[in-house]
Formats: sequence, C-alpha cells, structure tokens
Amino acid sequence: MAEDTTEQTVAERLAAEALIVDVEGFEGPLDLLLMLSRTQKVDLRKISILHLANQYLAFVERAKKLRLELAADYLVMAAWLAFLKSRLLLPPDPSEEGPSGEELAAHLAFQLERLQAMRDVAARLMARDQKGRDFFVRGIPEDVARIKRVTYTANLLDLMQAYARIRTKDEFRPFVMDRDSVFTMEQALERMRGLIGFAGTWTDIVSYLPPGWENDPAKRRSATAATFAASLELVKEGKAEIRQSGTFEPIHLRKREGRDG
Amino acid sequence: MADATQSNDSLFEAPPMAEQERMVEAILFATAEPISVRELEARMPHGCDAAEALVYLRKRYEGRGVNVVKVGDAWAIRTAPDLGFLMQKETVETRKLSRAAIETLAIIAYHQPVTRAEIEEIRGVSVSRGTIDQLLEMEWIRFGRRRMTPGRPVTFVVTQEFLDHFGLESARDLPGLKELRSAGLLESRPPPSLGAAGEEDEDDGDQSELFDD
Amino acid sequence: MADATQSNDSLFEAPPMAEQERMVEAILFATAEPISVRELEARMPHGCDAAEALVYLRKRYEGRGVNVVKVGDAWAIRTAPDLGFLMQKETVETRKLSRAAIETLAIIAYHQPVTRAEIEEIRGVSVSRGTIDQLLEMEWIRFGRRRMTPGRPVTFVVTQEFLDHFGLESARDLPGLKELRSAGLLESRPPPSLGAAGEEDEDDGDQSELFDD
Repeated sequence: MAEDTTEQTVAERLAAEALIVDVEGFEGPLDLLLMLSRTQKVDLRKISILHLANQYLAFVERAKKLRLELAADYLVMAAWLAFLKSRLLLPPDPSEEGPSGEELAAHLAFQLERLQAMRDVAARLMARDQKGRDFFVRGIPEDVARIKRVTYTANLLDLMQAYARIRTKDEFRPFVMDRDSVFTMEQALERMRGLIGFAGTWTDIVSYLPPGWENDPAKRRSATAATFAASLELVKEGKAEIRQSGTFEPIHLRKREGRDG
Repeated sequence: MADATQSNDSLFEAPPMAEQERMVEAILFATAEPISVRELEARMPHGCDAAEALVYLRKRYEGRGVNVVKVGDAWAIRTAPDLGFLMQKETVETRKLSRAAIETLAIIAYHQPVTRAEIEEIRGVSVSRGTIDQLLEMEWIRFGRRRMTPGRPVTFVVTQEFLDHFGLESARDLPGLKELRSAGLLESRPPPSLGAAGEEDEDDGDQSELFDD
Repeated sequence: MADATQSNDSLFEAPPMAEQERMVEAILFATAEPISVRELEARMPHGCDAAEALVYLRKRYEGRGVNVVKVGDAWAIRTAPDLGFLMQKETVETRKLSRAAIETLAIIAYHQPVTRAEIEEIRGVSVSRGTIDQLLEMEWIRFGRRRMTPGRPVTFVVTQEFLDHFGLESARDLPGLKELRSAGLLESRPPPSLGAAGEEDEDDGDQSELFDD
C-alpha cells in the first residue's frame, strides 16, 4: 500500500497538488474523480478504476498532510474507494455478501461516463442558437385584446321583488324584535293547561287560539303552530288526546279521561 | 453613427440584394420600434442599400397577412388592417344586476319621473353614481325633464329599451303594491314566507341579503 | 369554449386556404410566444385548418429573414439564426448560468421526467434549492408528474419555453440524444447494492425511488 504514492509519476504528483489547491473548485468527489480520470488519457469506458482509486486516495493523503479541511463526502468517498480497492485486489471471498469489486468498479465507471456525457451535451446545448442571442422574437408583439363584454340581466320578477322589498322595508323588524306577532309554545302551553280541563269532548285546536290572533295571517300562523306544539306536549304528558281524520283535516283535542287499566 | 464602426469591412462587396432583403426583414421583425433607413443601414454590412431592399420587401408582403408599412420616416411590419379582428377575442359574460341597481331601477320604473334625492329617500340609502351610470349605459333609464323645484334637479325615467326587455307595454303596466301583495310578493315576513315568491327565483343568495341593511 | 360563441357561423364556408395562410401569418407575426394549432383555430373563423395553412406558410418563409418554427406543439416566427449578428441591439443580457445550473438543466432535459434525487445521483452532489428555483423562474423547467414510488417525489421536465429558447422542435431533437440512449447513458442504472458501505449514505431514503420504474 505504501508504494502507491511512490508509484506515482512526478507529473501525477504535481497534478495532484494542483488539484489540492483547487479543491474548492470541485463539485464533490465525483467531479474530482472525473478530473483525475482525465490524466489516464483513455476512453472513460476503458479507465482503470483501481488506478483512479489510487489517485484519489493519494489526493486525500496529500490534503491531510497539508492540513486541508476536506468536506465529509470526500472522506466518505475515500473510505469507499479504499474498500473498493481491497475488493479489487483480493481474490473474491465466496462467503462474502454483496456485489463483487468488478461490479462496483463498473458502476463507478458508468457514473463517471454518464456525468461526462451530461457535461458534453450540456455544452452542446449551450452552444446552440439561443433565443435573444442568435435568433429573435417579435419586437413589437401585438397582444390579443381581450374584449370582455358584460351584459347584465334582470327579469320582471327581480324588478317587482326589489320594489316590494323597498316598499315593505318599514314593516320589517329585526327578527328577534318580532315578538309581538310570535306566539311561543311556552305561552300556548300555559294557556292550554288552563283550558284543557274544560275540554271533555273533541275540540278543534283552532278554538284554543288566543283572542286577537285569529285574523292577522302571520299571527294566526304563529299561534296555530304554538298551539299545536303545546297540544302535542300535553298529549305526551298524558293530559290530552289528539286526532286528525286525514291530511289537512282539522286537528281535534280532548282532555284525557282516567286511564282504563 | 457609432454603430457604423462595427461594419468597416468596406473592402468587401455589399451582400446581394436578396440577402439585404432578408436582413431588413429580420431587423424589422425583431426591433421594438419602427426603424429608419439610416438606422437599418447602420446595422447592416457596409455598402447595403436598405431603401432598395425595403422596396423589394414591401412588394413581397403586399397582400399578405402582414405588411411593411411606413411610420413617419421609419419602417415597421404590421398586421394587415383587414385581419385586425384576429387580434381581439371577445368574451361575453352575463351577470345578474346588482341589488342596488335593480332597486334603483324599480324605483325609477314605479315613480318616474323621479329625482336622485327621491330615489335615495325611498331606498333609505344613497344611490351611487356608478349605479345610475350603469343603468344609463344599459339604456334602461334616461334623463327626464328637470323638476321645476329649487336646484332644478334632473329626473330619471325608464326607456323603451327597458320596456322591451321586461316585456311591458308601458311602465303603468307594472303591478301595483296591492297586486304585489296578493301575488305574495309583498309579504313582510322573514324568509319562510318568501317561499311563495321565491319559487321562481333561482337566485336564493338574494334572500339572506334581505336583512343585511 | 366560450370563444366558440363568436364564431358559430358554421353555415358559412371556411375562408380559402390562401386567406387562412394570411391569417396564420398575421397571428404568428403578432405574438412573441409560440401558439398552438388549437389556439390559432380558436381565433380564426370557424372551419379553418390552421395545420394545413402552417405547412404552406412554413414553406413560404424557408430561407427568408424570418422563419416559421415549430416549438413543441406550437408555432412561432423567429429571425433566421444566421442574421443574429444584426441584432446586437436586441440582445438581452441573459443571466449567466452557473455550471451547476447548466448541468442540472441538461440532466432534466435528457432524463426527463427526473426526480431531484436522480439529478443528485448523476451529478454526485446535492442540488441546491437555488439552482432549481432559478431554472423554474426562467421557465425552462417545470414540475412533471409525481413519481408513483414511495414518497411520491416530484419530477422535473423541460418546458416549451426551453424548446423555444434553444430552437428545438421537441425534446427528441436534443443534440446527441440518440447516441446517449444507445450508449445506455440515459438509463437509471442502480448502483450495486452494498451491504454496509453505502456510497451515498446521506440520501439513501431517496435512492430507492431510482429503481422502482
């Protein structure tokens, strides 16, 4: 192992030193490996990965001697290459798990070749005629004028409702204040409790409406609903019976007599 | 003038006229401003005759979708005037008239001729300038006679266009309050009672607004 | 769809082809951005065949100072590249791209759709957020579909603007694409799985995505 560094030619050592000075300029270990591989001056597909591993390890050694702070990924790569080197040098151990040294080396060679290929095509791409540099777009573009025509619609009903709304605005009051035309179920119940005692026979619940609530449609409706709800409440309490002969027929109520058993 | 320095290859022949025409074509296409003959020549190789090239180019674009046109003493490529319609895209959007507008319109229809102050009094809120403008623009209302009262305020009346749109013979055909009431349109009850009138009214969003003001 | 309303004059014949060619010419001249056949037809009268008109128009501009070029599935007029020297004035100083950005762009173009992890695997270093952002901002790349692998990573693809900028009809026309493919350099070849000594331990979570498709 120790001979590795001495095996290097002077030129290589000088190159390695130049690299160290420029280590900041590399985009990670793969970039550096690609740079080192160029010194082999062969097709990347025929590159000696073992030789490359040696070059890289030598580089890391020199960096250490120069007390150069190398980023962690450079050291990880060094460890990995050392491992790869041992796999390449030692005869394959059949008990050993995982890929062979050759497979690992082939993949690293593939990665280098692929990175180099990407750099080549990137250069070719950037060398193409470019818009705004070699060819040009319309200098006075005419925008498509988007003419948005808005038509408004309203129908007669809208119009009449709007008018009705304005003219009856004074008749509106906030909902909660509208108590004077609302007969609550509590009120109805109170009233019914007093009256039910006298209802021995079936009586239309309409006759239970409080006086003065029968004519105004709104009041009448509210009172009817409350009275009906109160009636149901009385039935539930077992104080009354309720019946209706059919849908929309009058609803009759009577006091419940003592239970038969 | 300074640009001329770049093309001091006066030793060489000027490019053939066809090539000069191409150059003029490219420059006219790409420049952001109409460009004069002098500026053209300043950018072309030495010895070019931009004016002559322009004659050819102009002829070439005769009757085409774009033309070479003179703008002042400069030149540009422009869309052929008859194709201007391709440069616009019309979209029609139908919107429901705003509540303020429909209310204002209703008041004008029922009370015409009516002044702005009267509209505001009836609505209980001020009428924005925009609302009146919109109705005027739609030609649903127009100015009536001025009222012979102090300040001589203008009045508004509805138009024939309005009557046509709403299918009315005259504004007097509009149902009165009594009829509105019997039709269930005047029920002064909170939402549930609007049911009858609301049936044909898809725009249920309106209903909640009733109580907003 | 709404645009169709303006041209529902389907009762009329489409204009003659020469006229359609003029229309396409006018529209392409007027716009700086490439326009698709569909957009062209949306703006032309009903029944026009923009694709056919484009064939004629393209031919007409062959060898001229401006050319009709195809960009993805859209069309545009651009000045002939050999006349670029006339346009110094028009040249916009483009931001100089870093080497990392150029390489990342090339990797996305040749390997698209490609995930960030794959870009990092190819370059051997992590891709900074700024590089991707810059390319996105230049509208040379955009997000593609998510990869249907664990983590559903986003992918990147190049845009029409990229094709337009580099004068490419489609991504298939990228220089050297065929050679790269036949050399197997565009395959995502998984590194042989190692036991303990993972080569890029830091992003081993991401790596799995590489191999699932």
